[in-house]
Amino acid sequence: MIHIDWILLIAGGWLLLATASLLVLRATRIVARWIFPAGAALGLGLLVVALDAAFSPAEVAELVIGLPGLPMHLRVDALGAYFLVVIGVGVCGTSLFSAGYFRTEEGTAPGLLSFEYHVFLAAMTLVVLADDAYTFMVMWETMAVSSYLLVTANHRLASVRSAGYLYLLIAHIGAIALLMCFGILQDNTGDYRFSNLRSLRLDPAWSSVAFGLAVFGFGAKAGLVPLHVWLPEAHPAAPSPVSALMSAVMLKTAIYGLLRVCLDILQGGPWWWGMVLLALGLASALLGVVFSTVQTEMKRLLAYSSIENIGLIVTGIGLALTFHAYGMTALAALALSAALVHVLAHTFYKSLLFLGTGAVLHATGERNLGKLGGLIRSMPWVAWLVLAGALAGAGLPPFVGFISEWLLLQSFLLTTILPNSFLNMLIPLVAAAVALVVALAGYAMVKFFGVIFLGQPREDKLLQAHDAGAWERLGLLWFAGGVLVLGLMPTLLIELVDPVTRRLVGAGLAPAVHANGWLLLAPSGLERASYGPVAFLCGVGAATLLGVFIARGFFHGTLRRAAAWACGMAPLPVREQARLQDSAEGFGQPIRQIFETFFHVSRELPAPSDARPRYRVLIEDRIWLSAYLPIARAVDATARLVGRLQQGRISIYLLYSFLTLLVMLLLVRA
Amino acid sequence: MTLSGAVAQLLEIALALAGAPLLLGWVDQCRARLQNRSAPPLVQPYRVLRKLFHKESVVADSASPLFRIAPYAKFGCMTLACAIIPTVSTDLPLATAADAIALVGLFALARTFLALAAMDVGTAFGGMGARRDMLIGFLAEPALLMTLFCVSLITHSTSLANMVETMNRRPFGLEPSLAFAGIAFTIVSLAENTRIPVDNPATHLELTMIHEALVLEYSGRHLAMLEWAAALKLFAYSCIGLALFFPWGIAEIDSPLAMITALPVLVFKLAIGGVSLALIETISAKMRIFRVPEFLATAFLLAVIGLLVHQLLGA
Amino acid sequence: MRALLEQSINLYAAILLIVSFAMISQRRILSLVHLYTAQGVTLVLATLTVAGLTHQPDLYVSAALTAVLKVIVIPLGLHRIIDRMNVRWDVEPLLNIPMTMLVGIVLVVFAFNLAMPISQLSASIARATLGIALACVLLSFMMMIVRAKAIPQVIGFLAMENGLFFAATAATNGMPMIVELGIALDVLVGVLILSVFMFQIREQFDSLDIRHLEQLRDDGKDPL
Amino acid sequence: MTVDPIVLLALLILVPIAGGLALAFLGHSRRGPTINVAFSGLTLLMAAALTTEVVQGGPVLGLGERLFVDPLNAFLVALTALVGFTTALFSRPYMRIERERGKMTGPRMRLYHSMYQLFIAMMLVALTTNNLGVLWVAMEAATLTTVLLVSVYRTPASLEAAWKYFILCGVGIAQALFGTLLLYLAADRVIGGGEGALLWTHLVAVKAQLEPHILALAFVFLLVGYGTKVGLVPLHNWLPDAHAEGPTPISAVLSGLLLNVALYAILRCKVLADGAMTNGLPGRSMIGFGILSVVVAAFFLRRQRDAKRMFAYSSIEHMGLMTFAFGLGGPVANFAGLLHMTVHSLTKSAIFFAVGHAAQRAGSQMMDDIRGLLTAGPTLGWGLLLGSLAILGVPPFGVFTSEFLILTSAMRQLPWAAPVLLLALGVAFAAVFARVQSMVFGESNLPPVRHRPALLPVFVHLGLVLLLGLYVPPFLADWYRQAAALIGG
Repeated sequence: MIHIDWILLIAGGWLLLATASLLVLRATRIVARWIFPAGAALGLGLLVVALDAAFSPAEVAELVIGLPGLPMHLRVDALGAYFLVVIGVGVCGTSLFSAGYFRTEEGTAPGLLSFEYHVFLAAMTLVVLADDAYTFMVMWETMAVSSYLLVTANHRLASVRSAGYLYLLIAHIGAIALLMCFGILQDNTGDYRFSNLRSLRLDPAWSSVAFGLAVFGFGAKAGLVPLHVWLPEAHPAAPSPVSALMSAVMLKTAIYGLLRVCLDILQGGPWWWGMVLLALGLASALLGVVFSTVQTEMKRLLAYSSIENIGLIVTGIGLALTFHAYGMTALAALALSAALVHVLAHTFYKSLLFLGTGAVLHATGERNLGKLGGLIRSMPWVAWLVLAGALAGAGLPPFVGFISEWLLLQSFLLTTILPNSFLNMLIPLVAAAVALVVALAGYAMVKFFGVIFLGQPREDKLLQAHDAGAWERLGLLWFAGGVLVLGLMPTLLIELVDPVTRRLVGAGLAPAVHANGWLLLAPSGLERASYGPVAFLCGVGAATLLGVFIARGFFHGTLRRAAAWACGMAPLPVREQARLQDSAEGFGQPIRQIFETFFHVSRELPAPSDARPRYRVLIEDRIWLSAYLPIARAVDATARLVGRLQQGRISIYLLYSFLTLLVMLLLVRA
Repeated sequence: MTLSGAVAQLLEIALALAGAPLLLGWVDQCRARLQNRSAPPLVQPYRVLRKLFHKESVVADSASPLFRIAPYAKFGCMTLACAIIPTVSTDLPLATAADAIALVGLFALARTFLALAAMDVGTAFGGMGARRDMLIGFLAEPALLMTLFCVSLITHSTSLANMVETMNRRPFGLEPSLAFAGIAFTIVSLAENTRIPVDNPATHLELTMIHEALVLEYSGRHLAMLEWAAALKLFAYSCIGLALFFPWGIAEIDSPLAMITALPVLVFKLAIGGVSLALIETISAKMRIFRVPEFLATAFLLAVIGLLVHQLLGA
Repeated sequence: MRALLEQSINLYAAILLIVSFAMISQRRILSLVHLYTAQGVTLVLATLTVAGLTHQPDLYVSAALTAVLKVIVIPLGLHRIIDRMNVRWDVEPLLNIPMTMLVGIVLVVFAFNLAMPISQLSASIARATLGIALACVLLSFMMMIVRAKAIPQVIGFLAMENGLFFAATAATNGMPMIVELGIALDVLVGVLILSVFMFQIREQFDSLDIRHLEQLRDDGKDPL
Repeated sequence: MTVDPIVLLALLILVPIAGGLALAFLGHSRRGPTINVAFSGLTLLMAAALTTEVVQGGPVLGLGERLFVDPLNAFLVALTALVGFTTALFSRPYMRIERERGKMTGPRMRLYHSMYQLFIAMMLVALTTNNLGVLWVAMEAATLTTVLLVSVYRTPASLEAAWKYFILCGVGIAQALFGTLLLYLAADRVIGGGEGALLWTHLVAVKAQLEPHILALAFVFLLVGYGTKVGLVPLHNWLPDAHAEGPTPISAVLSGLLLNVALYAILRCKVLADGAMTNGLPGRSMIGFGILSVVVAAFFLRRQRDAKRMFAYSSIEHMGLMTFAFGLGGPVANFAGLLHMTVHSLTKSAIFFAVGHAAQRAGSQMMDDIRGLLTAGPTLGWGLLLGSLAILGVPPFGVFTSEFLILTSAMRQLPWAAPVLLLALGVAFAAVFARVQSMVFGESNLPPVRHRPALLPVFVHLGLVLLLGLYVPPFLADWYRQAAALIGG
């Protein structure tokens, strides 16, 4: 059997599991112990098959179902296979975690959740496989609806409902844009196969319109500014494994779509396409990271961080498009590789972080950062594994997050002179912004990890928190292992993305990387730049051991446990001391002050005379206030105007008919 | 990896470990002289380290293992940083493991560890110190990266050894972008090494502390490791600055013997650098913490302007 | 004789038009019913004339149907309704009468203009009648718009139907029988339903003023 | 089977007429609703047999050329019979509850059931007749039956709705008669007088010779006339009132069947007009009406508080979309328009079933009073949720399929129109989904009812729609293609 059959079999397997879980609607044990692990196994299978398919020639298949004359066409090529790897990775770990996670009902029967979950998995897989516009759209929207249903699992909460609504609305509007995009791409041929779309040569103006629509449509799904508003609402509302899947995998399907349309179907375009993506990407990255530092809810923090990461990925794609437009294939390959590596890297660490929040949520029932703290002592497994994710999220070596950051900065730096002076001036600025974003991501991650896991527990109930169960640990370990192992072996990643970049921009990094062995990453020659994570880790490790050796070996100080120093005052009770710690708001305060223009802040400050002082600060998104609300108001105002048509008076209605008739007659006469 | 490379690498590490406290002592001495105080001896930092190593370490009850690992991790990071920065030779086997970007990442890693450790105990000052340190870090880090990029653009490389070599070899010429980068780098170094005007390493007033607040809970050998690591960091920064902006006198691959001559040149350059640092610290006053972001943003902007100038002049 | 008959059709057409105008200007309901009856009579005459000219037996049946329905049954029914409901009083049109007349004239011009090219093509005996029939339809339509009571509105509706019928007989020499029958049946059932309706409306609203029938609407306050 | 298709055809019409007569006497009995189901089922059987015959044996012409079935109307006949049957199924417990609650009385039940059958009969006559005049008569008769059905509760609101419905559609249909007349006038010149001049099979044979001037005028009257019944903006004003105030099964058949049949009438006329005219006026005017309907209806959706009224506006929107598709013409758009007819009928009637039952349980059609359907009755909640998603054009349901085809073909043929339509679809989505979500989710406030609701039709319809979204069976596809070709594809 060839790869595509296996992949279809796996997707079918998920659908089968979905159906099976409908049969055991309320049997939590069966769903948790059998169905989710089986789903995870299929995810692993997908990963294996996709890894093999990535290095094989493209394969096509046709299903019997579909439109008349347009059966569903499927195809797996290097690009698709890469994203199937992403899906496989995400699903495998998340399903393992879910096996332990869904022990109690989340507002919806476990069987139903499992149904929606597995349909969601199959839809994502088929989105990547789709080889015609119809199949793509069907799967795309199935993915959206199934994830919507997962988001609204706990629909008894009003906040969850409104989050779900916003999500599906923006997803649908995005899908509408995609529909128009495909409408343009098919160019009146009525043939929606991608192979046909690829072969058509569109008028440049039309292809730019199609590009714009694709950016809008995929941007809405990926959470690009200013279409990001659903993301920080929906991700916190969903059960944590679902947040993990949505953030780590589903957003990537939008990236896949963007690449498929811009670089595969349209085969690149004028240089300013890249600039558009670059600008949107950077805006998202900056806005995402700044907002994530000031959040006080852990999953919202991560959701904003996802916006940031998507922004970085799109920045990389934008750069690749620009280089591609100027025929600089090597540089385009570098930038694209950076983006693609980041796709996988983000999948690993963001899943890890979201699943970590899931474990915390289960153990404490608390999602507000202001009421967490000190969990490293009661939940060591989760804490240490999440630490790996947080460090990767901060873009620190030797974890996987650093690889993509490194590649991206390299592609900026190695920019030789572009034939456009404007761009030449722009590139350094962009590089600076990227550097700033990455540094701020570190800030956010320190806040995330520090406030949840370190310090004193801010609530008494946190002392009773229990560590994650075996299945959950397994899921976390899968991702944490990936974060570290891939961080140490970036050459594996380069191998994996090489066929993709070759396919899309006509060059790959693998040969350059091969030249220096698998330990060293040097995409453009050793003398220009190199990064050897294994040596790096060994270096740090050896030096640290050296420090320990010096400290322990030569000198003989003893170690004593004592209460923390209380600035000379009598030691406070633990409870009081916990309240003295920096709160989540406090930790974000400097950023809030520096980037004040980003936010719409409303404060409620206590007066000196208040007997029970209250401090409240509400941070809102300016884009929400200045773009979305006016649009909503405009729609309502139009609706009010239109509503006047229906006055209830039959004479008026007759007049409409009469005038319509007259106008039509006049038209005929003319 | 050649034998001479290995020797140079070991020599560099040894030099850094041994010499870093000396540099700190030299700066302190100069500053005391400039401020008309009686100067401590040059080996004062060594004495402090020795004293700390002999004291008992008191660890807070609530501290997790992270708290105890952090000092060593920071020490390890700084040692590696010193190992990959070409001080006396550019033929360094470890240099391929990390280029300029990874170097910045290395500093960030150390900072993150320390900030997390400071939050671990759960005291008011630990968290405050962590927050302030990360605040400085998020501005200083991109600024540092940008200054390094200024040089990278000239040398078409981000490999430190290669950058230094190229800077060393190129014919002497005025490079305006480097001037911007140099100023930016100075500012960043001051901030990163907790010197006045950003932070006062000698302060004991909790509310103004940054670095001291981070290490408030540490004592004994852990504090010693941190102090040593801080000295290493100052050494590393000084060396990068000197190597990139005043690269003359560093030994290259093809002339291993030049290392012998490189050492005195380095000592000389460090001495001059120490004096200038002391001078800056003497003539400026510590600024309020809220001014620090502006100060660092200036550095960031200067570095970016440096990049732009480089592009504009069409290097 | 034949020429005279042909011309007489044009005469009937003119009468229809005049009656339509009279309906627009008439305030009293009872007079409206009378005018409607007059329209019916004119139609019967016109149908008979066309039947005589074209020798179509269908048209005689049609004329008989019209006579029964539009001259006898419907006017009688309307009279009964008016008696039973006691709604003889004058109606207040929504647009004042001179204005309505002016608009009516414009409509007539428009209808003639519209029908001109068709009339020239028409093979039937009375080609000019199509324009007049169209004008009658439009005038009745307008009457329905401006009347505020149920009965005048219904009469407007019936008058419009008359205009159509006239177009069918005069301009096309009669539609196929099955269609004619169907139409007649529909009109009959429709009038029956209408009268039942009017009683129910009156029962529910205590009046036949259709301004009471304005509760279902979408221009109220914002629903959200 | 060797039954003469003409017999089937005659039976198809006679069965519901007989049903109407029978139920006029039996409709109030306890078995009344069941008899209603039985007759509808019988009609469905006839329709199924007839369509099989047509699919296998080609078009059927009979009764002196008076009845005519080709692929175009055969599929509508099948659809009408199917929806008629499922609605009768739904209506059985629904009307029983209404009667127990005192909203219906014995005579009203008789009227209701009898008119229901007659309505179906008139729909079938309108569909199968070859005579455009009879088509008009049947449409008018269908209007009359539904007027009685809409007003069956005798509440002030239902009377008002029925009155408006009667007057507006009456006037509209009168214009259609004038159009038919003009058509006859034009045909008269070519074919000569008599019944032949109104037979569609004859007309279509000579369509190129018809006088374009008259045809243009005729088409305008026909479009405005039948367009009133289709619910095209700004002729739509009767539609939301009638849908909201009548019994729910009637809302279902109005949306699901009547509008389709009216559109069918326009299509038949358009074929003739297109044949005679070369300036593409019919297509363009249909495009205009279509866009206007979609856009205006979308904004109206935002203002609704009454569940049935909201879905009535949604019907206007979808009829607009179909009109647009047929206006666009071409094999793809026509195909999509026909498919959209099918899936819209099925989905919308399913939604009305679900909404009707929910409203019955809540005792109010106001959407603010309906909450937590998923908890109150999972099948009901899911039915409404999935139905709404389907009607909003979310795949894998069939509505998406047709919208996909319509909009993608519009994108290049009429680049300015597609964005407008899509914007309107976005607004519609936002408006409807906000309401549906609040009805479906949350804690339930609904008391249970005595009779088990017949929700099977909901899922049967949705299942068919889902099937059409993923797989159009080849025989059906061929059928659609032939039908699309018939209307000029």
